[in-house]
Amino acid sequence: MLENVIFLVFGMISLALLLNLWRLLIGPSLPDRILALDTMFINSIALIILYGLLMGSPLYFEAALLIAMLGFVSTVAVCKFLLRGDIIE
Amino acid sequence: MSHLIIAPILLPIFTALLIMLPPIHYSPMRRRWVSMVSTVILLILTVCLLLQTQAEGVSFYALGAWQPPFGIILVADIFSVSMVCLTSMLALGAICYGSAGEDEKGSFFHPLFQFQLMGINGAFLTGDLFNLFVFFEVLLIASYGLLVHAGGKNKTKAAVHYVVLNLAGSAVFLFSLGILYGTLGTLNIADMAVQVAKLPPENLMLVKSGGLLLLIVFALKAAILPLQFWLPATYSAASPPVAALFAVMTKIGIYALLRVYTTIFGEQAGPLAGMASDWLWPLGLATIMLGAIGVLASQDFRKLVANLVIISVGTLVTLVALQSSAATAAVLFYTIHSTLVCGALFLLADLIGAQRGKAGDRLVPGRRMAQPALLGTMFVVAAVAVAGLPPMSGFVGKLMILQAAGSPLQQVLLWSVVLLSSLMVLIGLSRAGSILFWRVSGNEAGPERVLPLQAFALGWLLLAAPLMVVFAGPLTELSFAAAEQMRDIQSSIAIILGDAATVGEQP
Amino acid sequence: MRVTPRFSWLPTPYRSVLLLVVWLLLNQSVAVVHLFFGTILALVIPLISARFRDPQPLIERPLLALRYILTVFGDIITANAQVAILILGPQRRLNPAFVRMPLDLQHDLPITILASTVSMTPGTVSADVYPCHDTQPDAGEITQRWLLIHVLNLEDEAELIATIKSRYEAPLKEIFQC
Amino acid sequence: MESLLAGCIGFLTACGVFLLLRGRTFPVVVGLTMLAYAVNLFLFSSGRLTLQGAAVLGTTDNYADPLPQALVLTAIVIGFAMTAYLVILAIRARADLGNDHVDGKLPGNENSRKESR
Amino acid sequence: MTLLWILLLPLLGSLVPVVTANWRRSACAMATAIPPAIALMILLYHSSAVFAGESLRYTLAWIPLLGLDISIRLDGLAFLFSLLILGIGLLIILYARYYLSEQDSMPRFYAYLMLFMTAMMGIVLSNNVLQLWLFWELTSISSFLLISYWWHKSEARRGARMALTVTGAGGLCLLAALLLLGQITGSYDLDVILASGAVIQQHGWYPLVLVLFLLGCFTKSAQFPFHFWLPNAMAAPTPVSAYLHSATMVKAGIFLLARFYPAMAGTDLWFLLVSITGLTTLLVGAYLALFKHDLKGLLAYSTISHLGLITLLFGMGTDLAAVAGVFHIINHATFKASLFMAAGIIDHESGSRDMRKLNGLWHFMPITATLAMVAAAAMAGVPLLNGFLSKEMFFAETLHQHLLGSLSWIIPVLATVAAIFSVAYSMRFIHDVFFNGKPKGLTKTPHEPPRYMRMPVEVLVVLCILVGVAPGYIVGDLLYAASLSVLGTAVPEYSLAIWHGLNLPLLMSVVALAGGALIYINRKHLFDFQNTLPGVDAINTFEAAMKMLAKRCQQIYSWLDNGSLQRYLVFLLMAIVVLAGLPLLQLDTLYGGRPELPVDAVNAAGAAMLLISAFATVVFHRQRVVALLMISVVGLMVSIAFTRFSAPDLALTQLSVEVVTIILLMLALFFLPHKTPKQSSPTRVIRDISLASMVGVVIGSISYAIMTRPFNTISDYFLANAKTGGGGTNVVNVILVDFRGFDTFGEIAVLGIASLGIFKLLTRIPVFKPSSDGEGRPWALERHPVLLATVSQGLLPLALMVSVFIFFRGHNLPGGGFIAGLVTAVALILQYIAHGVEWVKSRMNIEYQRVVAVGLMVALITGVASWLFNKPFLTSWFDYFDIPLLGKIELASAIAFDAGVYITVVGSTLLILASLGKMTTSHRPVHTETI
Amino acid sequence: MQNWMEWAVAFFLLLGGSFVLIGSIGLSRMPDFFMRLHGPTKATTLGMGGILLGSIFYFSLQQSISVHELLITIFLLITAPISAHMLIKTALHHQLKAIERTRGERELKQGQQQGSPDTKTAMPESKQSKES
Ligand code: NA
Ligand code: NA
Repeated sequence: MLENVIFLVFGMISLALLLNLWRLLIGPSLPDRILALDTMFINSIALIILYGLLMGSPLYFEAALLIAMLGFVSTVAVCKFLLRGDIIE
Repeated sequence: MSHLIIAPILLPIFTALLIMLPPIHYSPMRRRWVSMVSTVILLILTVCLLLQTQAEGVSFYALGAWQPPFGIILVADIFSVSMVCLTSMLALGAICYGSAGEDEKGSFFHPLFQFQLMGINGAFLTGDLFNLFVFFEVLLIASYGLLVHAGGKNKTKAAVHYVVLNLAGSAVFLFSLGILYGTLGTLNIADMAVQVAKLPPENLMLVKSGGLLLLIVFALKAAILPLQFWLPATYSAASPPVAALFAVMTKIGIYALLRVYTTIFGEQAGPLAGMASDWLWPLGLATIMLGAIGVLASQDFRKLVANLVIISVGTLVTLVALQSSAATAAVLFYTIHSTLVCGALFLLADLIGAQRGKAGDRLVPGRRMAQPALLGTMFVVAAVAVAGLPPMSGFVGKLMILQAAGSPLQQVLLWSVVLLSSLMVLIGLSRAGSILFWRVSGNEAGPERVLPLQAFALGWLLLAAPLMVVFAGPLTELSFAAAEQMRDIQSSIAIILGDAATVGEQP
Repeated sequence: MRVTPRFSWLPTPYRSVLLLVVWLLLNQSVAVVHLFFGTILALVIPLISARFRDPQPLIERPLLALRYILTVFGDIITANAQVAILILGPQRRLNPAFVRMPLDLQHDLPITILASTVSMTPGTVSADVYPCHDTQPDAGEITQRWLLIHVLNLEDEAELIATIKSRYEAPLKEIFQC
Repeated sequence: MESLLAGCIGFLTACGVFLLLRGRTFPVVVGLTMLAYAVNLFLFSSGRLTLQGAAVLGTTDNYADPLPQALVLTAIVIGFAMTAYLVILAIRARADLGNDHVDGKLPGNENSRKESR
Repeated sequence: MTLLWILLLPLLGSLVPVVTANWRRSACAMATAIPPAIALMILLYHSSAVFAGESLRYTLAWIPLLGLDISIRLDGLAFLFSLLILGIGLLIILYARYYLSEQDSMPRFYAYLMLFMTAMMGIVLSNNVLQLWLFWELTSISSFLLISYWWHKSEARRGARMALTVTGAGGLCLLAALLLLGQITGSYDLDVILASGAVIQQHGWYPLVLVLFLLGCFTKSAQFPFHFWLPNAMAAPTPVSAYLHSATMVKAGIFLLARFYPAMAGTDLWFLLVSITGLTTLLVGAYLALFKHDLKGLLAYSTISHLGLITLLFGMGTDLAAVAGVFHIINHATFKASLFMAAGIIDHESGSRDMRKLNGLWHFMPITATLAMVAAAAMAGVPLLNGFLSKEMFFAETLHQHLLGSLSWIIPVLATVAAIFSVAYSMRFIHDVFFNGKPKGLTKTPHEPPRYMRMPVEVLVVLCILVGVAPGYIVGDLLYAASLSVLGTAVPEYSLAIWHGLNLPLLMSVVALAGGALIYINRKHLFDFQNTLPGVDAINTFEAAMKMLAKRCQQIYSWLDNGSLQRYLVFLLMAIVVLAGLPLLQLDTLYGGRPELPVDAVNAAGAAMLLISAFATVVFHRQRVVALLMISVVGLMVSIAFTRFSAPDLALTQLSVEVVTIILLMLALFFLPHKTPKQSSPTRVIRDISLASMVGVVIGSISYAIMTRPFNTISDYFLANAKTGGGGTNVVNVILVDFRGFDTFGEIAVLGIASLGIFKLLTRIPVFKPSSDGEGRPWALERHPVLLATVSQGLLPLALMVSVFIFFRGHNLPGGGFIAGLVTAVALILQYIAHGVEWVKSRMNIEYQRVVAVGLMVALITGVASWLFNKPFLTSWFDYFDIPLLGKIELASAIAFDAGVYITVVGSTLLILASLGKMTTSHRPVHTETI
Repeated sequence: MQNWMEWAVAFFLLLGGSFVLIGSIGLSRMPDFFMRLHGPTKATTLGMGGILLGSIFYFSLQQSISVHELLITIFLLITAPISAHMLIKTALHHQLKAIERTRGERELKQGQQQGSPDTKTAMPESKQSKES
């Protein structure tokens, strides 16, 4: 049963990712696209955690943690870029 | 155990780091002296290594004590060690020249220079194909840094081309490595030679495309037609000592070609044996001709010298394509000769340019030089050598090249191309020399003088031209010994992988 | 309100505890080795990173803080349920709005926590805190700061502001004693 | 799965190559980055594909080939260093040469026109 | 050994003037003359042996592998030429001492001259053809230096370049010929080659070898149609002309004809090529000489003509003709050298060489005039002078050949015609200069030269007379010995008598003298006729040809290389398609038999996202920010793919690198345009798309072919030994820090070097700060949003904790120094983003380049430490320790190495990003004393 | 016990998955940027929480206790509001239009006396009014 549930959730998250990508593609504005990318980052955490579940391996946890950390930094950097141009000033 | 083999890699990086750290990095003089002294030590060590290799034959150094084919190894044979030796000789000249003031025109000259040496020596010594990639990257990134040394629009412009092309080249290298690993399952060059011999027929063509991709990579590094276009702009834009050092960079591509296509795809490779020659032969000849055309077309002396480098590349590639001991020996001798002389020419171009004031090294009438006798003598020596005329080293090289041609068809093609290009070089150089030294407008010489260190550097490199003739006997013996050793794949494999490793059926 | 820590070798005690917890979580173990190294790291890292910390009000009421966290957690869950309904429901019924809320808090850390809390809780996202330091040359002089909030579905502005103030801002004032 | 991945690698390569052939430095950088992704996947795939086989001893009995992974790691780092250099070089070239064309000059008919910025 | 000294002494002699440069002129000249004088004495010491028909040999191994040894052979021919070279050379040294003015650098002249003498001696003494070629080319070079001695004169420069080009080209042909000869005969030894005449002439390559060989000879000896360089070489100082262009260098070609006579001569082809060339040259030279107003020009064409004569003699292929040729070599050298020197004296003492100005010099310099007249008479073939004797022999030989069959009579007729012109120009030389009225427009009053300047001429003229009067006594032995070595076998009967009775050759001489006089008297008509012919100015034609060559080369070059990177890349990519694609065509099927893994929906969705985002990156590439966001997705998906295919380390690294790259690109974009203008033409786009697709197809196909093939790899060894040999369970990490730690060492070096290079690039960069974004929107005023600033401060310790964790667990689980380093760096970069450079710098003032150096040093020292245990670089060490309470703890050298990696990564990343960020602040990199 | 845990895992995973999906649906179907922002910041965070809890239970069920997923949750809780904040600031700076009926937007544009920097640069006329 659990495997089926996992696959179902996989499907949900894949769908979510596709929706994010859709938003990323159509925009219309840059903040929209950044938001979409940020969401994709977070949703891929879910994806990786699920992979970990599927493989029964905790080896993928760091990847998820890193996405959480780095996704945030890149979102912030892009926003800063749009706000100030100069990210490091 | 002897760590001499790895010294040419570790000493430069140690020096580079030393120069970057206190207390050395505070004063320019300290940086210079550390760099120069280290290069002298490097030269001594490499000469020792050469003597050792000549005496004891092929040896290898297993990094981390992991035996081949599993770990990375460095391989010292006469050929590779000679190249390392050549590099340190060239480097000593370049670094002395740079220490006469050029080094202070930008940051990190000496560290980058030493890093570059590390990369070059690593590329020559490594016996592992992926490690070769790594060292290629080391020497490339250092060369990127050195290329823009002292700044200027031309440098930036040339650097963009150089960097982009080489990045694309690195990608191709990795594709190729993927293919070769994916089919041969190993990265050690000797082991690859063993695996190629046992290749199942359905993998042959895959390995072939992988092997030919390597050809592209090395052709780009070596500047073989049609991948040579980056060279003239890059070499002529670079700061003089950097350009001088770059004289050996193309030779790394040639060396890699030789190494890969005589070892991995050597005689034992069955259907794949000598697969690159069909491409290298015509391309090499065409490269020579294009270089010669470039020599005549050049409007400034550095461009001219850069095109001389292209000619030397074409010549070497043609020799690589010949795949014979005589040709391989000629490669070594001619490489040593052309590298040192072209390096000297780049330095000379700078000195000439400096004394000619505004005209610089452009081939137009210019100011009277302050030291025409000194520079003129050096020019004649270098020009005679590079044109392959006696009594300088070039003619011995030329004899070796011409004698290396095997079949009558090869003879006709190689000879006519080599001799014709020689003539064009002669015309180009006599034109350049007569304009630079004799077409004088105005009588006032400028205040620029050749500094002692610069004169030493140039003399050091140029001395090779006569000395290589005087000692041509032992040097040709060295070259032939290196060639025999390199082409004796069986023995090398036995030494590296143990006697158990056999290389398929012998032709 | 207190800004300077009690012990100079332990600039941020709660953070050190948090770091130790993080270390144990990372290692998924409470073995002596991990406790030992975790403690060392939890002591050393704050000392290293103390330079990268502007003076902030310190937590004076840890228990209250814990209660605050629990409250917020609960709110997050309800908030999500509400938002999910709003998202899935017909959009025509939504009444989005920008709301400006005057802040009683003056210091960066509490304001940050408040803004984050607002963002995490029912139908609101903190848009901006203004005026900012950059436009006010002397940050200490700021008397009144505002929080700009975007509300997904606003029913009553005054009630919203009152809720935020009582539910979140007041406890924060209490926790930090500012 | 192999065909899918091979297709992706091919497509990424094609996209990278197309961008590499653009005339401005920035798209070229993006193209090289894309090409690097393709290269990394390619090199990785030379060790064949393995599911549930992370090369950590004791976690499985069907390990993915660790060697290409190590190679790709090296390639990633080197690629990063190289890309970083190129990016900065692009800035330098723009500053030195006044435009961001890879040849340092705007092609023919654009010479007169000012670069839009 | 003494033979070697004959060669070495002139070489040493070329150093003497350099050493004695500061001595008085006479002393310098004297010192310079000493080595060749000694050489001459050594030579003469060997004369008895040589005249007895011996060939003296000396060999010194030099480059045995190339067949090039120092090998000397002194036989009659070599002796003859050595005598000329050294003897006339000594006279020239003396002459030049007076000829050169105070302004001319005499040491330089002497050095070049002695170098040239060495080269000539080398040619004539060689017993190894490669050695011969070596010296052959050296004559070209030294003559270039000598002709261009007065380099400030344009005609000197041009003349020198022309001579070098023509003789250089010939030299290359000669080289080819000699190498081929070596291959045919199996040796480069002259003895062997000369003894293999039959083999050579029967070999299929003989025609080719002969043509190449003759090209070498003819260019050097100024044979038609390569004669044009010689008159232009007259821009050289007259001693040079006298020495090189009459007595020695131009004779080198002739020497070669003589030297290889046994091996190459005797065939119809030889006759045809050599004699016809010689005959043509003889005629053309003689005819043109008459019309030259320049004294040296006249002599130059005369030389061409006489060289043609000698060539013709060797071409005829009879033994007697060869003897005559050898004899004429001697005679021509003596009278022509003296004539040139006389011309030099005239020029030197009257300031002109123009025969239209020079008239009636007899009154001013009677002695010189007498000498010149005697020499000119010898040149004209007047009896009792040496020229007469050899010319008689020449006429006789022209009558004795039947090679043109029934048309053989043409040769003596044309020879007579040439002789007529020879007489005519000789008369002109005498009459027009020394008589014919008074000088016109000379700048100074002519007078006799200094005593010793005239002496060389006197010596040579005396020789002319002596040989003419008593040939057998003076040159009999020499001629015999030389002829013997030319012919190789027996020398035919010949007579050196002055009087052979009334015969056809004598008649021809009489006709020549009479006809010459007639022509000279009626020269006005001939001059008028000649003036109607279009003049060909060789030097300008040559220069124009060279210019045209350069221009053509430039055209070809710029056609090939338009300086466009895109073109270079197209070549590169096409190479990929061709070289990697062609072998694939020979593959029956890509599929290699390994069963494929199943595709599930999630993978399909992932692949779709990868493809869509990659495509979107391309589509949006002109909106750079959007492209950046798109490629982030590509990177994310690639990381996820790595996760999916069991490579967690890769996923971690790819992710962290990608984020850093994105930040970097964002930083960069501030200084670059945000939009790319539309530029590519549709055809260009289509070309690029097709090229890109081809590359993609090739790469994709290969990838598929590889993935589906069964596989054996060395990786099993790593899996088996990671724990036992490397002390870690994360095999990838153990490979990185241990099995292939050297790669990692190189990799961090690359990173470190890159950061240095970047710092360098940013040094003194012209700063410009766009005041608005791409849409013209001004930047927001708030620099550091409060919320971000506050949170980022809190995240730093958290991130540090995580990076410590990742660092330590790397050896056994995914992670490691590199990723840990990037996490630390990103956390610090976040501080830069949230607070700015000023804020960070006031809290952490570290020079990152030093951090980089320290990191690399740590790695290096860790590696070198294994030397202490007599292990190779980077040999790892690990052990487990039981510590009370804490339990079993592993310590490994790999951790120290990884620490080096960590430090380097942090330092490099911060150096790169922070330097770039600092560009807009007052902390931007400027080059200072301390790097 | 096992069974109970499995149910819990399934529940949390499904809960999390649904919230993640809902958040993304919100992102794709909301009419303006400001409203799109709500989904991802909140729903996704909770969704992640759910999945991470599921993971915790799952691994605890498999081996020993596994709680490190909590870290990710903590991290997201800290960073998500900041990301949202930065995004909305950017949107305001870019003068993105909210849908017509958004209340307070007009006041937002008019009442800049307190001087939010982003809205201020967006409206030069308000700057003038401040100066006058
Ligand atoms: Na006259
Ligand atoms: Na900045």
